[in-house]
Parts: sequence; C-alpha cells; structure tokens
Amino acid sequence: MVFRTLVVALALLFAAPASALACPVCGLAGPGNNGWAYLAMTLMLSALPVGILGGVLFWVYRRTKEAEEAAEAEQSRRASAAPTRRQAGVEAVR
Amino acid sequence: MPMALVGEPPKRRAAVPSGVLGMLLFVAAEVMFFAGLISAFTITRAGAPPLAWSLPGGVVLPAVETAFNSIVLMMSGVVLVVAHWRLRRGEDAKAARALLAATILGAAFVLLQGREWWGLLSRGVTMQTSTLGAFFYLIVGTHALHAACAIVGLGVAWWRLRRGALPAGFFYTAETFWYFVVAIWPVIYFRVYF
Amino acid sequence: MPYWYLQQASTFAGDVDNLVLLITVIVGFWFLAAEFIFFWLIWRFRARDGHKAAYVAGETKREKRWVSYPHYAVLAFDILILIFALRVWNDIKISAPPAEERIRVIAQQWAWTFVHAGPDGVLDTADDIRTVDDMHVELDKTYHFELHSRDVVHSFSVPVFRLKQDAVPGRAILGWFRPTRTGEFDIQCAEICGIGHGLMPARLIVRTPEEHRAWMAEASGMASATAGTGLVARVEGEGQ
Amino acid sequence: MSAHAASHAEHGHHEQGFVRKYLLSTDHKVIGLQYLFTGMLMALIGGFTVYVFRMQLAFPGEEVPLWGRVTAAQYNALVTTHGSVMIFWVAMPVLIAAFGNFLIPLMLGCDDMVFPRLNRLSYQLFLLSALILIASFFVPGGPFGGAWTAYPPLSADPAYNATPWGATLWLIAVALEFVAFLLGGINFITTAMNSRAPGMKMFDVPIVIWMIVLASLVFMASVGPLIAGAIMLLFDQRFGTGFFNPATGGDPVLWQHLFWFFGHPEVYVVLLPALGIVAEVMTTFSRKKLFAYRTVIFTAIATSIISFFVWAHHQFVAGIDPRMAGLFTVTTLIISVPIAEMMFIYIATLYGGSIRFTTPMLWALAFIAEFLIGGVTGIYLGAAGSDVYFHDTYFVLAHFHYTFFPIAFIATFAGLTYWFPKMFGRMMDERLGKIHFWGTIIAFNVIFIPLFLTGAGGDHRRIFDYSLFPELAGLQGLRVLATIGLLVLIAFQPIFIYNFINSMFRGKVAGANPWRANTLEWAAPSPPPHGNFPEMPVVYRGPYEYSVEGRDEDYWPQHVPPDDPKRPAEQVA
Repeated sequence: MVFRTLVVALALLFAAPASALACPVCGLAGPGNNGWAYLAMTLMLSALPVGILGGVLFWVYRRTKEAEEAAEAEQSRRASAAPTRRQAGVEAVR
Repeated sequence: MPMALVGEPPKRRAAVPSGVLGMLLFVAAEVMFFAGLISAFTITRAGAPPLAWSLPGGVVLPAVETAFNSIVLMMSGVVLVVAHWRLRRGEDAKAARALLAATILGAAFVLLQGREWWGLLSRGVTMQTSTLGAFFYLIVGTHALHAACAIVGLGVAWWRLRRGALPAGFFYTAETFWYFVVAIWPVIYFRVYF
Repeated sequence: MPYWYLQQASTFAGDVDNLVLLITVIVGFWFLAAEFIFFWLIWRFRARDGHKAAYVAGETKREKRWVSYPHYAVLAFDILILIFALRVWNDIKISAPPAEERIRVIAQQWAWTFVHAGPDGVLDTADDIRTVDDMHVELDKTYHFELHSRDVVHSFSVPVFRLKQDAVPGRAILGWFRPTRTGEFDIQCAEICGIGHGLMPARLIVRTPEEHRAWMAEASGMASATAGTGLVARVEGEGQ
Repeated sequence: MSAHAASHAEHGHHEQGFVRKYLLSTDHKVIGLQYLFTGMLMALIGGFTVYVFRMQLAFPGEEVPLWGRVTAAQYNALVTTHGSVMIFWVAMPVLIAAFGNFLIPLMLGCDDMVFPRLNRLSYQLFLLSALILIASFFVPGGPFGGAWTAYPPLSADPAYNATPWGATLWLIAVALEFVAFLLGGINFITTAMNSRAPGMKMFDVPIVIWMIVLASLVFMASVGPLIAGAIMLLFDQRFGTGFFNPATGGDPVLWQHLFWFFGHPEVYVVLLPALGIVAEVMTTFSRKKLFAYRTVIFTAIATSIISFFVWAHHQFVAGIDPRMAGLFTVTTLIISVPIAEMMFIYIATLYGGSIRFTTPMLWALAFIAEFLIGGVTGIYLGAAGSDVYFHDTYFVLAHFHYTFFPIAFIATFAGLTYWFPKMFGRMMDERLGKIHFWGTIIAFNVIFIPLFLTGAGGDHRRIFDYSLFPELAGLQGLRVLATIGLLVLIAFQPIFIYNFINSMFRGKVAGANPWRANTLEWAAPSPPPHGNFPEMPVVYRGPYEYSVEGRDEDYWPQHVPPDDPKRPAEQVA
C-alpha cells in the first residue's frame, strides 16, 4: 500500500511539467534565496518521523516476536500434547 | 475484589519494559522538537541577509572551547555504557562508580557551557541583539535544560544503586534519556557553532 | 462554479474555472456513485425478521476487489486531475509571459498602496503614480506585480482574476496577470491581518488603453499640482 | 501489570472521598470522563462564539442577543476562539483523550493504564490550559484575535495585534495542551503495546484502539516542531527576540512551516479515532464482520505516513517557492487514495448485513455520508491550480467543517450514544436521540452547503462585514440561511444535553452487554468498577466475529472460550 503509493508519487514527480525548472516568479523571493533550505528542511522534517517511529516500532515488533517465540517454545517443551497458542494462554490463567 | 478468585494473575507480554518504551516514545517526540529548532535555524540562516547573521561586536561563537566541552559530554556517554555493562554483569559497586563518573562528566559539561554563556553575555551577546544569538541561546539552552534533567535522573539512579534499591526500569529509562541528550549534541554543535 | 457568481477578467481565470469544472465532474460522479451505493446498501440490508447477516471477512482477493478496483479508479482520476491542476498552477504561478508593464502593490495595516509606472511605463521614476485602495490597469496588457508588505502577512486577492498571493514582510513576491475585461472589481485581503482585516477592500479598475491614458494624465497632473491627497501623503510619509 | 491489579484490588474496598475519587483519581475511566466533560463544557464556549459571529455576519452591525454589538476586534477574537477551542479543546480531548482513556484499558482487557499518574498529570495540564485560555478573555486587550493559525508578525507583536496578553496566554495554553496530549499519547501507545489481554495479538485489537494509537503516534511525531515554534513565538512576544521579524533577519514564513507541519497531521490525529469509533458502531449494528480488517489498518498506517508529506498545501500562495506547490499537490492527491479505500471498506461492510437503526448507528452512517462530502471537496483545495482561487475563502471553511464536524461531533455522538451504557450503566432515550440526530444533521447541511456557495462566489474568511464589498452583496441571502441553520442546530443541542443527564440517572438499566457486542469492554460490568474486570479476560478471537455461521447467537465475544458455543454473554453481569 505505502510502497505502491510512494512509487506512484515518485513517478508523478518525474512527470511534472519540465517548465517548472525555469521560474521567473521565484526571482525576488526573499533577501537571500532560502528556497533550497525550505525544501531540504521540509524533506528532513517529513522523513524523520517515519524513520524514528518506524525504527522504534520495528524494534518493539522484533522484541515482541522473539518473546512470543520463546514463550511458545517454552510451552511446547512443557506440554505433552502440543496445544495451540490460545489454549496456551488459557493454561497461563488457570 | 474478585481478583482474589483468580489463582494466578494472567500473564501479559511486555517485550519491552513500559518505562523504556514510554521513554523511547518521549525521546522520539523530543527528537522532532529539536529537529524543528534546527530546521528553523537552517531556514532562517539561509534566508537572512549576510550582515544580519552575526553576533554584535564581532564576537564569534567559541567553537574550539565547545569542542572540549563536547568531548566531556561524549565521554560521559561512553562511561554510562560501561556502567550499563557492569550492572548487567551484577558488579554493582563498580557500576555505581561508573554511573557517578558519567553523572559528574555530564554535570561538568553543563557547567562548562554555563561558563561559555557567561563570557558571551558579558560581551553583550543577548537574545535581543541578534537573531543568531537568539537561536544560539534558545537551542543550546534547551539542550542544557534537557541535560540538567537527565543528570538529576542519573544522580538519583546512582543514589538508589548505592542503597541497593535501583529498579532496572528506572535505570534504563534515565539511561535512554541521557543517550538522547548525548547523541543530539553533535548535531547541534556542528549546525549551530559553524 | 465560480463563473456563476463572478466574471472572468484575466487570461487564466477561465483555466481555473475549467479546472474546477473538471474536478466537479470527475469527483461529483464518484461522490454520487458512492452515496448511491451507500444508501442502497443501507436500504437493502436493513434488519428484517428471520434474516441473519452474512459472514464476509473480506480477506480474500476475490472479495477485496470490491474495494481495490474503485481505489485504482480513484488513483487514475487523481492523476488526471493532477495533470490539469499542475498545468494551471504552472501557468499562473511559475511561468509568466514577458511583462509589458510592472506594478507595485504594497500592503499594510489596513490599506493597499499601488505604485503605477505612470506615462513612461517604468517603475521607480519621477512620474510614478501612487494611489491608495484603487488599482488602475489597462485592458489586454501583461502586468508583472511586485508584492510587498510593511507590517504583517496580508494576501492580495483579486477574485475576478482568480488570483491570490500572500504579501510577506521582508520579501518582494512576483506574479503576473493580464486583464481581459473592463470594469470595476473587488480586491480583498485574504489573510487575517489584525483588527481592520475586514476593512481592507480595494478597487480594481480595468480600462481600455485610451481611457487608461486619460486617467493617467489626470492622476499625474493631480499628483504634481497638489502633491498628493492626504491619504497619499500619509502613505508616502510612512514609505520605504 | 499484575502488581497494579493487586494494588487496585486492595484499594477497591475502602470508600474514597469525593476529591480523591473524582478529582485526583488515577483511574482511567474517571480521567476519561473528566476529559469528556471538560470537552463538552468547552464545546459550549465554542458554540456560543460561533453563534455571536454568525449573527453578526447575517445581520451586520445589529445587536446580537446575549452579546451586543460586535466590533471588528471582537469578531476576530471570536473567530480565533471558536477555531482553537473546537480543535484543541473539544475535538482533541473528546476523541483522543476521553475515548482513548475510557476505552483502551477496557478494550484491551486490563485494569488501568501503564502510567496512571502520568495520565492524571496529563488531564491536570489540560485543565490548566483550558483555564488559561478562558482567563485570556479577562485580560487587558482581550483575547487573541489573530486566527487559530497565529501567523506572525501579527501574532508576535502587540503593536500589530493589539492583544499584548491575549496572544501570550493563547500561546501558553496551546503549548500546555500539547504537552498534556504528548503525555497522554505516550501512555496510550505503551499501554496498547504492553497490557493486552493474554491471547490478544496485534490483529485482535479493535480498530478504534488501533486508530487512537496511530493518532497518538502521528501527534507525537508532528507536535515537536510546533512546540519549538511556539517557544520561539513566545520569546518574540515577551523577550524581544526577532525569530519571526524580518527586520532582524528573522523569517515570518518560518512559523507557517512549523505550524502546518503539525497542523495537517493534526487533521488525521482527530480523523483516525473518529473512523475507529464508526467502525465499532457499524460492525455492531450491522451484525457484520468488518470488511478487510487488516486492510483498514494498513490504509490507516499509509494515511499516517503520507500525512507528513502533505502539509505545505496550506501554503500554496503563502510566498513559498511555487515549484514546491507541485510536489505537495501530488502528495495531497495521493492521500485521497488510502482514505477513499477506507471509505469503500466501510461501505462494503454494510453488504450482507442486518442493519439496526439505533441512534449510534444513525450517527455512524451519517458520518460516512457527510465525511464523503468533506473528502471530495478537499480535491479542489489540494489541486494547486484551483486552490489559487479557493484559498482562504468560505469554500475552505465549508470543506473543513464537512470533515471536522463529522469528526468532532457526529462521530463523538456515535461514540457517546454507543458507549453511554458502559460509561453510566443506563441506556439513553432512543426517541430523543433520534430527534436530536435528525435536527442536527439537517441543520448542519443547511449551514454549510450555502457556505460552499458563498466561498465559490468569492467570500473571504474572517471578514466581519461584507457590506464593503459590492460584488459580494448578492450572497447575503446565503449567509442568512447559514445562520438560520446554525440557530436550528444550536436549538437541537439541549435535547441531547437533557437526554444525556436525564438518562444518566433515570435511564433504563443496561446490562453488561446491551448491544450484544463482541469487544472486551462489554465483558466488564456497566459501569465498570475500579480495576474493571472481576476476572481478567482472555482473548480467543478477533473483535468482529458477528453472525458466524453455525452458531445460534449472531455475536461471539472475544473472551468467550471456543468450546462453549452457546454460552450467554451476560455471564458477568
């Protein structure tokens, strides 16, 4: 989903009108032209959250997976008949 | 309460201790906060007229002195890693010493930065006299405030460790925050001082 | 559509309205289709005695096509709209035909000052004509405007031109227009700028070349004879 | 977690004083209700301000009953207050904090939040921020009048805005409010990660929890730059710095950059929980499994990610490099794809259902129908070419009210009427609920459809009297119609308030599970006691197993063991 939309977004970016490179109305913008700074900082701010939270969540996901697998291994070692994961949950309660 | 009816409380999976996860999320928000400050700084600097972008009276930001301060801060981070490993190995006394060293190094950084501020202020660099100065005090000051909070946290951790009552969650939480303070500093240093 | 309410008075006003029409047709069709299906489903599957709901997980590809095909359609129509939208945007804001005359627009709390080039057609010369709250332009002439602000952010909006551009203090922002219809029109401030934001109307007067020349002669004569009316003097006194 | 459970069990016995129980409670349900009631009170303020300024627009210059003549300065202050209150002090606290606090532990099957004291602190900060905002009405110069977007230099310099204290208090209130939700968000996410009932995998979590957690993540990731900007603006206002002052090398557009970086994701921060509430209500009352549960989550994640790449579409004509506008037009139109897919999924969920038109269901269905209008009109504004015309007109206003009203009111009413039995243990009156529903929905459309038209006709926003603009005189009839719609809308709200308060004490007693729903909160008694569940639930299946073939009941709660197919759900009532 994300990948697909990103691909389309990139494709569209490259398909944007070529005349956009020449920009007569951009000339006088500001004392020093800080257009590039806006663009660079925009990209940084936009990409950072995806990176940081993606990283944190991926790490948590891996840890969760590991813990789950460890718990399952523990269970199957203990139980004589191999119970399903959810039955294992019940065992833990009763 | 009927809780007592349940022989054994249900097991819940906590792959990452709640304190650490909460702190990580908080740190993520803090990173975005500093990213906002740094992006504001970068944009303003790129757009400001060259003459407006300087400190009054020809003062230059003391990059060399701050490099020394930065090294102190980095060392503190490294020492804290050592403390972490000693704690993991159960060498509590040694860990306490490393933890104390890390705390003192961190406090030294804040004090050295304070001395630097004192010098700048005495030469007439205030928040009002230039936008560069305003950004400098804002960004570095915000970082110093975070550092001070983290040092208090580390100090409390050391005190509790000495008394043998340091919950692991507390240590990891304080540790995570201190790593954030240490790691964000080089970004600020290279962006703001040069 | 905007042209139901407001005349089109610039070369790109028609483009903007056509884009609006295109979006209305595309989006309107999909909107009506979605609402129709939605209400039909509500009516068709209302609770009735003895009927149990079906168990549809919607996890298989076969079931999911009911939402994935429409979403591909949305994507395709998005791209279509995008192409037209970017072309219109490009014509208005990015590429501009060469200027025949320049005009300076200065916004402040809460008035507009317009600096016209005057009879010699060049800005920043002695015969510039400054007016407050009315802008005089000539039919079928390409203008480049230079937008300034003296205090806060304002927005220069000319609805009949379908033109809008914020005025930012400390910057000069360029834009262009070419009037295609004579008459008197509204200019509004479109960005909140303080207490008098609602009291910041200006008038746009588009004249034929002959009439415009007549106005210029009168205005420059007046300006040199009386050294400006009170209002003009006030603005010039605060000037750059 | 078990330590918490035990401590709750100990504390549950002795009676607590009123202050301890309701004002200083760390119980997530109490905090959720505190947020709810504070949000509802703030909605009265937001509603009163809109009444005053809509009256002024319909009958310019006349005395407004209960207010008097509206001056230009008052008008700006009223508009600003309405915007900030409705977004920051109504939509955010009710949708995220109230429902989040109340539902997360209940739907995850645990006894409380992971950080209960942090939770209490969050509410206290929020209350403080609301009080500061209200206090700004009584300071010299009056409340801030520079719009909820607070663009500097207008907001930075009292010489421009003439509200030296109002502007500062507004800014402090907003910043404090953000800190409150930051703390709350951390709590929500950590709880959802660490306190799920045994057996509850990530894909067994109800959609509304997913949505609140995603919204909290988006909020946390986007709010930092705005807090940075708010501190800079505060320094500009009070300490004479020049961050946004071009004369000293500052950049006024920078604020817009920082503000909209937060401002646009904020839309999704409130939209996602609303969509979650609608999903819960729709599945329950159509007795259907949610269509493509996982796809809903993936589209929500996609929306969250793309929401960080669209914000500059608020600045198309703000003096930024126009080439950037092209980029943001692309991303803005792209975000319509996942949102449209989510709408299609919700519509598809109805297929094959057995739809019961209870009050919550009516609200949920109305949400879809009305939000579609808000969604499609966004295309006009996301496309840079037509935004040149529509920017800052009433078209924008009508567009975002067609998104925000469904979010902040329609979805909230759906959620409130749906979870009311769980919150207070009694049912709301269905007949009054339906009268309130139809009055509100019809009046809402009567307000905002005319405003689309006035916007297309060239009405700009935040103008207190249109009589100075001759071209717009013909639109006065539409403005009056919108105001009449508003008066009708307001007139129908006391019915809800009466129904709400009356039902709280005199409604029909609801059992644990009056709607015969599946999710875990219905396994707890209504209202749930401190500690929530008499017996901590274990989860055996996903949250939307309605009308499963081969079962007598058309629902199958998450906590009922599979070997007991005929077990009634009221076993804990």
